[in-house]
Amino acid sequence: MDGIHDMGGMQGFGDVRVSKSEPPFSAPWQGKAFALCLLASRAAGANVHAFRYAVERVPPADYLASYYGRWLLGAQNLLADSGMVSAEQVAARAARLSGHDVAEPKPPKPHKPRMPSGGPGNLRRVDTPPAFAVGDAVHVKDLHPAGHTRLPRYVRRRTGIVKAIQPAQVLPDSAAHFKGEDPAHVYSVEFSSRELWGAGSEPFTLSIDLFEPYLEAAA
Amino acid sequence: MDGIHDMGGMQGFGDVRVSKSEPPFSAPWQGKAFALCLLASRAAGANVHAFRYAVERVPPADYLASYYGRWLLGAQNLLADSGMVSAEQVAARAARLSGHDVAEPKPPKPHKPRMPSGGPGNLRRVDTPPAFAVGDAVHVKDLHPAGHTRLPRYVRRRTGIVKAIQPAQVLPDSAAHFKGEDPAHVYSVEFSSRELWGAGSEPFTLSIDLFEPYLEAAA
Amino acid sequence: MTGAQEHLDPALRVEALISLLVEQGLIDQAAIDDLIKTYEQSIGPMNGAKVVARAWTDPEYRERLLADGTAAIAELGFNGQQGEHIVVLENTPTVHHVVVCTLCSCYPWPVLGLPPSWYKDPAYRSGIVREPRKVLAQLGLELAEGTDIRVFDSSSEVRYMVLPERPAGTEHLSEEDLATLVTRDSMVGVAKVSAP
Amino acid sequence: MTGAQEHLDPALRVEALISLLVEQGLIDQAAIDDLIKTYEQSIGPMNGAKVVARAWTDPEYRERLLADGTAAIAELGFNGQQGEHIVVLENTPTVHHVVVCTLCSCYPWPVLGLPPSWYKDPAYRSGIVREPRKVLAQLGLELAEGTDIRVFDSSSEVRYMVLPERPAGTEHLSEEDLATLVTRDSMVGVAKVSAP
Repeated sequence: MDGIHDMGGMQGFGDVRVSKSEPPFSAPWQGKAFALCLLASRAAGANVHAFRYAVERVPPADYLASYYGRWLLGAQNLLADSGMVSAEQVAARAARLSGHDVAEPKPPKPHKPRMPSGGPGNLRRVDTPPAFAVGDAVHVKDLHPAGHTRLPRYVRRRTGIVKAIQPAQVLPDSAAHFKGEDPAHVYSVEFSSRELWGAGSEPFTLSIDLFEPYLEAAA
Repeated sequence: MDGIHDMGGMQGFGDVRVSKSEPPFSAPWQGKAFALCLLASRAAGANVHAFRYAVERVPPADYLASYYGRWLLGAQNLLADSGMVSAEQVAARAARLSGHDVAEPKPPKPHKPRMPSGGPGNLRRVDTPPAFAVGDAVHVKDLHPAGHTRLPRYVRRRTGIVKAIQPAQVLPDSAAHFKGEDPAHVYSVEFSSRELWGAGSEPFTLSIDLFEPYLEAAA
Repeated sequence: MTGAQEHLDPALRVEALISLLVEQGLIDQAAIDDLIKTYEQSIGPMNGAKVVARAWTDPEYRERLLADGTAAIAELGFNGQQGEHIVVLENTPTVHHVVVCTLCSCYPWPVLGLPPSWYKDPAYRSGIVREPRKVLAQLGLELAEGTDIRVFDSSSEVRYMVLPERPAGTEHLSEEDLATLVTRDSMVGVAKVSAP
Repeated sequence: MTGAQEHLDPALRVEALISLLVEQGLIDQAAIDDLIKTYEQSIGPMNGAKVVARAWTDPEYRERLLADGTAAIAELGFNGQQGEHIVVLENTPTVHHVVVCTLCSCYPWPVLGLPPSWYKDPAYRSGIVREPRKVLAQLGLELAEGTDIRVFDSSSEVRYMVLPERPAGTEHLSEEDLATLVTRDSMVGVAKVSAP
């Protein structure tokens, strides 16, 4: 989905604010949120892609409000998706914890998704040889899937050069929806800043890891 | 600028909420905000492009929070740009209006921009003939100006057909910065949904008015 | 900008801005009141409805309206800010136009007044140029299979107004009665007009 | 989602979620406490600093690190979640690498711990892939004219860590002393390492 999370190259967010050193969690609730999200994600299928997609679906204004805030809303989406906990249960429990004597709704019916897995983690063996070699010019397809993808808008329709072939991996576009692992070759593709942002841009290169289904041979 | 305002085709904002009838202003402050913004914009140079650009620079989270809220922050940007009112003055005045006895800062030094104008409004005569004719295939340039533009991301690098030549107009990209009117021909360009969003999209056409400097002849 | 300024209640921010600008003599309170009154009472979709009713009952007016919207609309006395050049798009049983401004909230004020909240909402601005059929359905309009959908993004100073189809069974109605049927939503292209 | 749910204080939302999941036996409180403790105490940039100091003092280790980051890092006992495949990028006087995750907040946890707030901030995520020189300057790093800047966007499960330049004047320092000089920011590529 082309959501608020896909912010590479967006403007208007202001200057980056430095923090030379900071604790891992700047408030106790953030540590709890981090741990809860990891554990909830494990309980809901240990699918990092599904968790990312759940965070991407947080409404944009809430997404921008705070980091662990959007993680929590993402975890809640993920738990609701699999029928483990409903949003209504969370609201009711929060009210009760705040001292309000509200009724708690019936829990939803769990329908935890199952997906056959080729093993732990995301690195996989792919028996077909890679379609592209280091040095090849590749063109990024203009894909606009409704669901999860790791193909950001700012590289679509651009042409770059394969600089490295990375280990093949579970395809996020499929796995995030528990549709299967569909392992694919992954390429580090390098683009000139001019190709991404036009003639007036700062000179630099941008390297990004793109899954084989995102790419085609450059014309 | 590629800001939060450039949201054509973004996903994740949820369903559109219907309002079969609603008053022009749903609260008194909104009417005041509307009138204030129009009048402040007139006082700051009567430049609708500068006002739009001022709204585009509102931080994304504030931009999404409310419509007249972002108009007010935009008006405040515009007034600050021309040294008419500073953000600090607004904060101090708001505090005083809330009953806090704070000191008011010195007003800034006004430096109201001046721009020679070819007349009222935005329609202009352009003596050079239009570069494109109805029926021509045109390709949208991949421009990424740091400032104001009316070329949204979702049509860049796409090819469409000129369906109408509209009256020539002040170029927003220049005028928003008080750099001059630079009048340009304007074309209604039609794109297929497939060209914009790929093979799986709903079938429809999208027409958008594009200024001549945004376009080149399709290859 | 400090946090304090960022998080002012807009109802307070507007009072502060008005207070400062009035004090400097840059604006006056009467002008504020006039503008509010004008857009609350005189400029609104009742204007566009008169244009539509005239076009439905006067074939020559309809032709002028489609050929030069600005001039034909001015014949009824409507013009001004955000209406420098108005193009009228005619909906038919097979072709459906719908209007948006993805970049801000451009809207033909002289004929429709100020836009409703859904028109200014990110959900509409982002969605109608990508999935118009789905978004129109959310707004209550289910278009027939095969309808030629044409979305217009108002990115220049051209303003678009939709001329909706005249509903069947209204042959006996006067121009004045017809005008009362024409809704704001039908002139943006997110609804059809129904017979009474 | 109702408004009430949308606007819960996150500190309350997390308590509600924990309470519900613990009650259902889906998670346990001890696991929460363990995770917090691990990322507060055991996993952090002090791990990456040891890798860097080793690479600075052991040329053969440096070669292994650049050839197969994951294996060389595992030699020092660091591996696990968000570190399945780590690629090390070597900064030199003429080539400067900097790492981002534009789509979320991917970061090499086993060597750097959890990312700092600026890394997760929209300003960094949006800006570093478009105006890296300007963003690095905001973070306090002014790069020499002509530096070959290479930005890496972590969009797959590959994780990137920067091997910063060893500062001049540190020839006499031990590996342990060198490790204390290596900052988190230098291993993301937004700072250089300074001599003490």
